[in-house]
Amino acid sequence: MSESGVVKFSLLVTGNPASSQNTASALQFCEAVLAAGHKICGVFFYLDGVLTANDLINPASDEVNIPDRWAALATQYKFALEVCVSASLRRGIVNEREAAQLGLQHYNLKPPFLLSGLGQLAELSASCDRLIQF
Amino acid sequence: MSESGVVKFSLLVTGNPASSQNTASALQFCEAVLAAGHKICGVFFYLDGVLTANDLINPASDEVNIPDRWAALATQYKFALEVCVSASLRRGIVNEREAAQLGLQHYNLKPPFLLSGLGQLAELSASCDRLIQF
Amino acid sequence: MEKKIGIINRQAPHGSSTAREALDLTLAISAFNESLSVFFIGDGVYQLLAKHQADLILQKDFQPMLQMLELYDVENVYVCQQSLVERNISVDQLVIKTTLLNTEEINEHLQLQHQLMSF
Amino acid sequence: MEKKIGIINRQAPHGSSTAREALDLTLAISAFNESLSVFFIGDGVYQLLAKHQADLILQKDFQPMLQMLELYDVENVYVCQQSLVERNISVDQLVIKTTLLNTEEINEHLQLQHQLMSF
Amino acid sequence: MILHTVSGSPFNSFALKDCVRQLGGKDLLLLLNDAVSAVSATTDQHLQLLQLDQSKRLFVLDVDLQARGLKANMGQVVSYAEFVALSIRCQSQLAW
Amino acid sequence: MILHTVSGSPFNSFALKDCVRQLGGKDLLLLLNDAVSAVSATTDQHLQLLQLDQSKRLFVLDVDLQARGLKANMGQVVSYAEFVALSIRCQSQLAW
Repeated sequence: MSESGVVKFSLLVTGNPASSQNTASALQFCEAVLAAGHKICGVFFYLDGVLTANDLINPASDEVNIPDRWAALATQYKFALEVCVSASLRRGIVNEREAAQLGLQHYNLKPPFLLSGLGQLAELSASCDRLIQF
Repeated sequence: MSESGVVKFSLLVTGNPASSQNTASALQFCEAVLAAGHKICGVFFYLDGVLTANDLINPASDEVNIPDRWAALATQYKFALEVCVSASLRRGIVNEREAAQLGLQHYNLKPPFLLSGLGQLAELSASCDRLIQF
Repeated sequence: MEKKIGIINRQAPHGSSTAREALDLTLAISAFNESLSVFFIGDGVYQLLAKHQADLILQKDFQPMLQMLELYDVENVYVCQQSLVERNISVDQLVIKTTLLNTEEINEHLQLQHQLMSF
Repeated sequence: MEKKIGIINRQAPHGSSTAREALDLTLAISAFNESLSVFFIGDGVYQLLAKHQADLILQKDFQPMLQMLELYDVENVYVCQQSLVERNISVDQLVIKTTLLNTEEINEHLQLQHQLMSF
Repeated sequence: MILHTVSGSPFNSFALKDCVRQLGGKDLLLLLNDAVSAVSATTDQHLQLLQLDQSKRLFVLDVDLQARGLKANMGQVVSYAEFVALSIRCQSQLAW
Repeated sequence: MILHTVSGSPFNSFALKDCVRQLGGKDLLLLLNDAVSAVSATTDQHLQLLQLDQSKRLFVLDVDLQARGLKANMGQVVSYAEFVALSIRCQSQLAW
């Protein structure tokens, strides 16, 4: 940890945002990290966590839009939302480039989420002081 | 049940096809129903089961494509794959019409899956001899 | 004759969306079928415990919608007594009027249903 | 100094994709980190039980990929002895060479890790 | 008569425990998916499962055992075709 | 020192049981999401939780209790801010 007392966190998120509280918990933890003056290196979405990056999610108006909240927080605090590409393809989350390669007409990756390899998780793990999993 | 001995089944499927065996089990049950000469009235997808209708799903080549298998079976045996619309919107599954209404550029409902209301489940429940849930 | 349908709620609220979406389903089906019975067993009884504040954890507070069961004429609402006791919950902490049944009585009611849906 | 990472596998294979995707992750991370320890505890030990035929249930048979752990120089593979006993599994039924540890020894190894990932 | 189906592992979820507690005197129990391990190991529900087996009311899905390399120490091992037949024999099904 | 986090209901999943069995002598336990019910009822892990509480190693997330209308009979009720502090105090975290 740095001498300034600022702790660098990376998060690993594995829950389905529509059917599990897990992803919302990770978001609330992230907000608390930032409110305490610490730093988020990045968030890696794996397993059903990658479903958070689906841009076509439209919850009812009286429900919290968890992907929107992630996108806003990451933009404000300038950290990356990394989404495992192989877990994503399996679950129907593709960006424009993947769609073109697969011959798909449509794509649905929500900005600023990024499709990444698992090497990116290794990097987030290496660069942080604390890795927290939800 | 009919005098011919043919039994009419409706299925309720609630599992995520990418992360749970549930949807595959339902498919194998369906195949066994049809192999035995019985009838499928229709399959209703609810909760994470609606994710089966995501047309952008691209499993690796050595994995079974469960949505493709459902689509083929339903086409061959002429039964409906009904997908609950409110569960779908929450999970980012939309058809062309919903996309237009929501101002979305992209849509991802896989044919021949259909977005339906829960009334359709009530109808499938009323018209079958056996409702089986996975 | 209309089929008797039993809907069984077994999951705690908020940790997963199952409880909330099962209630949506129950209310929707009630418009088509007047022979519904709704059961709360196991962790499902937590759905009925008063004073939820689900907005604190970014989840939808669907507890007020439980009142709709009565409005929609869903009268057969059964709660497992043993599940309440195990969870240290008393009947007066529940948000809706229900019928308390023991495990055996619940089984008898389940046997009467033509179809069951479980969440 | 490279961080020591512990990956804990707790889930039975095939009923959920967790086991398979955790193995993908382990193999991928091993290319970047040479201080991995992999633990199989609870239902996770079922992943190592020989003779899977996952194709019968339309799932991917990832068991052959377990051999890659050795190939990728992941040498610290630990299995919970108590979990094996509870599940009526003997060591010679496992598909890869592992180190058997009791609960306390597993805890000691977990304490040595700088980071843990649990699946 | 109800066909109860349990799919979660008995070492990971309370589905089997809750199901066995709620099972009626004539109901059938079918184990599938991860739940099939309940007949290859000794679970907390071992005695109840033995009793069910003795009254020929315990069933286990064959492919789910084979997929996991497991052997059944009790219960009747059935195929999907027999699962369909069981679901016709019972009035309703309850998925745990 | 490990911060163990459990999120599944103690009446629905074996996460709490498995975690408590694996917990080291100085490790901390934080209950969140559906797992918070473990401190409002008497679970199979009641005695171990009491011991953890006595050594000030049992924590429960406040908003998860409030969201469910539950009250804690043991454990220190903490906020997300305190959860962050706990995760800094411990070397690593293990999610069950």
